[in-house]
Amino acid sequence: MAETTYRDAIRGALLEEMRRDERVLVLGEEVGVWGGSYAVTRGLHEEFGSRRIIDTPIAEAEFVGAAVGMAMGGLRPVVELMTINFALVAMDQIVNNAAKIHYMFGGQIRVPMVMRMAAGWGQLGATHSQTFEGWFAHVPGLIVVMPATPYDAKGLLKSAIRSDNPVVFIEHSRLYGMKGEVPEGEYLLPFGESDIKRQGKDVTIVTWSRMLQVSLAAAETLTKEGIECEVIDLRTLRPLDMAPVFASVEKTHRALVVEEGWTTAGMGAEIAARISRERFDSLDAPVERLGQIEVPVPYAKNLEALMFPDEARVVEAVRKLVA
Amino acid sequence: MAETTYRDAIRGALLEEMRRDERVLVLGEEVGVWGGSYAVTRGLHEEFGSRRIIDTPIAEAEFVGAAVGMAMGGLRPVVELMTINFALVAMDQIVNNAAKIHYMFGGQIRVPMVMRMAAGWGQLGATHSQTFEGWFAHVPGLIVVMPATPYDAKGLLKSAIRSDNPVVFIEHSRLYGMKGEVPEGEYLLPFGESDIKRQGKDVTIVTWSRMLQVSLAAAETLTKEGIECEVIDLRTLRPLDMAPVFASVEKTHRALVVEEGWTTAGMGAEIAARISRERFDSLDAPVERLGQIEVPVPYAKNLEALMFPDEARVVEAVRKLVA
Amino acid sequence: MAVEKGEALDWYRKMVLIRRFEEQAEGEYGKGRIGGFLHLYIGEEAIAVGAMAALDPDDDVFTHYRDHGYLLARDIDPKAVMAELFGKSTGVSKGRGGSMHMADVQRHLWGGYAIVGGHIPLAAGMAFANRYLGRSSVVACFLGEGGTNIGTFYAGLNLAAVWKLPLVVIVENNHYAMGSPVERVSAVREIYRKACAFDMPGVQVDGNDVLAVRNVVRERVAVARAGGGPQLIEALTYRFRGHSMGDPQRYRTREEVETAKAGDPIIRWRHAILEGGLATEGDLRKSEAAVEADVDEAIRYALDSPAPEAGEIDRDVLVAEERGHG
Amino acid sequence: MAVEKGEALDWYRKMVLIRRFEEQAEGEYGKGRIGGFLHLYIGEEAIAVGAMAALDPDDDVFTHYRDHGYLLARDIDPKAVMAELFGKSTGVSKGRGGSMHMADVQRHLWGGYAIVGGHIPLAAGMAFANRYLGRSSVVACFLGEGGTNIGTFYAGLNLAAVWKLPLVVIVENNHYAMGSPVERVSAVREIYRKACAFDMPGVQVDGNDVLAVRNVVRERVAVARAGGGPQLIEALTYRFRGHSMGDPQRYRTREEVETAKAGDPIIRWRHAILEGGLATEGDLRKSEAAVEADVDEAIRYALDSPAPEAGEIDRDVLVAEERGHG
Ligand SMILES: Cc1ncc(C[n+]2csc(CCOP(=O)(O)OP(=O)(O)O)c2C)c(N)n1
Ligand SMILES: Cc1ncc(C[n+]2csc(CCOP(=O)(O)OP(=O)(O)O)c2C)c(N)n1
Ligand SMILES: [Mg+2]
Ligand SMILES: [Mg+2]
Repeated sequence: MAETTYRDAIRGALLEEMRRDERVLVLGEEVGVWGGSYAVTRGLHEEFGSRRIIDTPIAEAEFVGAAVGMAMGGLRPVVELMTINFALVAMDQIVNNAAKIHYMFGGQIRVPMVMRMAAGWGQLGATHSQTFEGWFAHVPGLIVVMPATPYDAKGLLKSAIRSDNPVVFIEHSRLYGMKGEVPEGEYLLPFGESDIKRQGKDVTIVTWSRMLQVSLAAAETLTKEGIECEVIDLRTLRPLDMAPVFASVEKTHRALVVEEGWTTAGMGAEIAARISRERFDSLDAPVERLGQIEVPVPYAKNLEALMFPDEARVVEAVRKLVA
Repeated sequence: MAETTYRDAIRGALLEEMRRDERVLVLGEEVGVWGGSYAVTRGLHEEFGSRRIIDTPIAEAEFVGAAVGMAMGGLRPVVELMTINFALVAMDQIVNNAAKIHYMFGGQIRVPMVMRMAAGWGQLGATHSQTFEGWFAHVPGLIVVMPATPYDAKGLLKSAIRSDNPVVFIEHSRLYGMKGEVPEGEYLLPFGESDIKRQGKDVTIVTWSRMLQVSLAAAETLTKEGIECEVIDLRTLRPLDMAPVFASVEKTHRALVVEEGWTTAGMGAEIAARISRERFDSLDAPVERLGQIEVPVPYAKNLEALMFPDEARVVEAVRKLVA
Repeated sequence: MAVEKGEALDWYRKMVLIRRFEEQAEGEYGKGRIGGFLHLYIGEEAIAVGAMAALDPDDDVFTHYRDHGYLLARDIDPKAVMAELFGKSTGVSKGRGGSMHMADVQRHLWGGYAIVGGHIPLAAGMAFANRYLGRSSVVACFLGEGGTNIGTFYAGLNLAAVWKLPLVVIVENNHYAMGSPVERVSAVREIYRKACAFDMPGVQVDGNDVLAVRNVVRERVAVARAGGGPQLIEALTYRFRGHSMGDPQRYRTREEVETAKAGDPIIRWRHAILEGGLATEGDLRKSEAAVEADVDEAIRYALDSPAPEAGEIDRDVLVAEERGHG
Repeated sequence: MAVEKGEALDWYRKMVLIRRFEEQAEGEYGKGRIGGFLHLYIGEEAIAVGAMAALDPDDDVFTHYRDHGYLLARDIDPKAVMAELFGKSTGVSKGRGGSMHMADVQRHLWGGYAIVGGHIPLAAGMAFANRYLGRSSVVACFLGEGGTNIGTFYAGLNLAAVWKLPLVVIVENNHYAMGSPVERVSAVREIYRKACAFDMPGVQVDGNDVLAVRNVVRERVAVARAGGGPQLIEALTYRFRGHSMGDPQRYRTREEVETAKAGDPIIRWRHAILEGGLATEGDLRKSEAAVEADVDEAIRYALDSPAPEAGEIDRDVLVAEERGHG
């Protein structure tokens, strides 16, 4: 095991898969010479050249659509969309083409592609601080991955590249620098397997992406108060593996969903609704949700700091839940 | 009171508001000479001419964006997007411009506009049979209306046109021919007031748009079996008025959400999560959700017929819920 | 004429096949056997037939939702096309796609696409894949003139031009997008001129002259195949029927339609064949009768075919993941 | 030179103001007082200043995220602009927008927009509103050359052309979109030529010559105002700094940047003024000193201003609905 950053884990997956399979290529704005706006693809252009690391014009709808066509034609494109906000420009291509082509033409065509994009924030303002994982998870025909650790990011990205399905792979800009253990050898992680990142008996926290780290930190604090949180990382939002969550709630009888996005009709609503239904008799308290304040994200640092769940807010929510 | 179709009620609202306020104008593909692809704007071009009823190129992102600019400039555009599916092309304009401009520029600018679009289906295939109300309801800065009756459609559209906010107004292609009572005189309906469309004591059905009609029909059948459903029409999904729902559940102790879209991370998830949380102690059974099968909508009539909740499925779900 | 007898007759047969197929489809729609939107290709047959004649069998084709004609011109079995309209499991898309979403990958026909302009980037991507994988195939992408006003058309062409892709974009200018005449929605009336913004060759052709279409497409395909980058062709034609079923056609006069019918591509090609002595009246009659029988058979086949089984509904949403590697 | 002394000095002052403002903003960013993305306008000052000089005060302006220069050129108080960068309640957008989202509606500056190309349709809509309401204002819309490859640029121009709107689109061609040189991402290098697809006038101007910019914009604005429809201007310039903070600039050489700096628009205008005898060295020095003081004051003001109150966070998400009519 070696310590690697989330960024390098993702780059490692790209490197390995590109070396392994000539059909894998990377395209997006500034993925080449620049090395990716979050430096994820740094070095790839040197190794693979402009044939396989392709800088695109600023035209998200078109280069995502082109990747769909490449996939149909036998390639395995990995598209980088810089940030998830720009996916709005390409939404029709993602939903009406990438997600539907396999089904609506009767299974004749496969669309093996990965759409990488970063969620995140940091005084970027309302148009540049969003996250829409619930939107993607809503759409049959897509696989939606949202890893929270270097280990998961690498193993899941490799699976995404080898998948014959369109995969929306959502990274987080504030995780790129995070370090974690990543084994030397090759490994792949399956979709649809939630992961218990911390065992506990008092409360089940269900979360994904950066909020996992926030939740783990909160759990650490709470353990000093004698509250043991079980923290479950969904890792993939579609397919969604609720089995470990249900099992956990049978033990803890209490659940909190922590998400970074707006709560209304978001991914957390789905989780809360399912737990409430499937473990109706196990619950000692209503399932709680913690998410973003329902306003566009403001620029001012002090206001932005109020927007997202942080350790203190998770701690407070858990305390209330067990009270 | 006169019997009017849903289509004519909507046209009536447009007519009245256009006569009342010179700043109101209608734009979209084929809204003029053609009279709208669902014949909603028929006759308006004759009365108001090409200055106020404006046919656009097939360029959803651009004409929605232009409407945002018109609204900023002091007009009150009503954009018709034909079907909600095409809104995917304009998603960036809706989310990053229409919804955010008022907030992110510090309240200096208002964006009083209405985006009309039809949900619906009828052997149109996967790209033309979707509904994304949950996506819009997820976004702060938007108002989301989804009327189920001619009366509500007219009153809410008039409010939408007079609102100083961007309103996503989702109609349903299979309701256009439906008749209902609409008063002669002018009236407006407020946003954020759910409406109890049928009183009952045994089960609360929460629904909106065309599924209201399906649910009411089911309730009619169930009454013969001695099961009395209270049917609540949300009418606006953002702002969302849950008070009547909560009050109802206190009485019935059981709730079913009926929606036309895919359930995962859809609007129904939000409703189910809220009821489960807010009426945790009142519920005698888990909140159930009924929605679309989670596949792209197939063309074949027999398959399509399996896709959406219908009267029989609602009846069955209620029976199970009270069993 | 630079066309052989066999070819000439084949084109004639295909154009008549499309015409007859569409007329019958209209009738079946009236009987409720076909549902949804149904966009007929009547009046525009020379474009699909001429263009397909210019393509190699493994060149790739993308089209919009007005797509039956392309499949038939591509020698895809009319039975499977009709069965798709009937929503049957024997349809080209197994009944899941319907009129607007038909594909036959065996014949390199990658689908009808129903979101205007949305398929142009796909076609560019396929062209990219062809070159990347060393295939010499060119991609032909069809759309209507109304579709040239949406962003994906322009930005897609730019992408294709920057990457110098082997792509031929063919715009069927039938003068209307639903009820919108070209000049109401496009700043330039001559669609081929839009190529100028991308330093791309742009040419116009009489889309009702099947030979002219074949020749122009052949020329452009050759340039694209030789590495000359994307090409834009505008084929002028006219839609004789409404946009889809139930179009009241308030946007044009009956006279205008009748005048346009004088340029019927089938009648024109019939004359050309007879004048050129490429076939006799008898040959043409025989061809027409054969087509008639083929379409009747297609309808019978579609009628007799089974609907998809209910259990099919959730097939092919995703390709099963190989879990072995976990 | 067709320019008065007062004007000449005013332009000089504004260019120096922008330069100094940006340099100081960069410094403040380094100190952590400004956050997020910060796109500096250094090297491109002549475009904003020349263009604003050609517009009437109630002409409307839309810009992209590299927007500080436009606000300053439009005589918007540097204090309020700096306060916005500091995220203070006294900022032009009350601290909610930041560097990329600045507006001052009083001055008809409708905002910086951070989604590339997304504001072009907005500008078209505003132009429509102006004409509809009988206002003679023209709309000026600025974007970068990289932004001319996205769909909203082309389809937005088409819409504006079809509707013959009083819109002047000004493309700042600073040769790079982040690290992408024009020729890698655009099929045509000369952006003004893209106008041909819309039968729209397209002209190129030396964007480092403030007077030339003023003249060309003035001419195009006059045509647009007179009903001549939308106009496209390409202004050639060069970005002296990185795209945003922390750009390693691997995509260009130091020599290239140094060469470009020889064409510094401020130095050029300084020379022109002195050569033309429009002002003395002393006048210019005085102006520079005044600017220096103004920017210092702006920073002090921004520092001293209060951050938005926490309670402000959910203000202005929606305009309160009048419920009386219910
Ligand atoms: C993005 C999008 N907007 C609107 C529509 C609805 N629509 C379907 S066909 C059509 C007209 C297209 O006209 P044209 O491109 O000229 O093709 P034609 O139908 O004439 O063959 C429209 C507006 C759509 N399918 N997709
Ligand atoms: C739709 C979209 N895609 C990507 C980005 C990220 N991005 C911000 S600025 C930029 C480059 C723009 O270059 P150009 O238009 O030339 O303007 P310049 O920065 O040179 O002034 C990119 C790719 C964005 N903001 N919006
Ligand atoms: Mg057409
Ligand atoms: Mg640039």
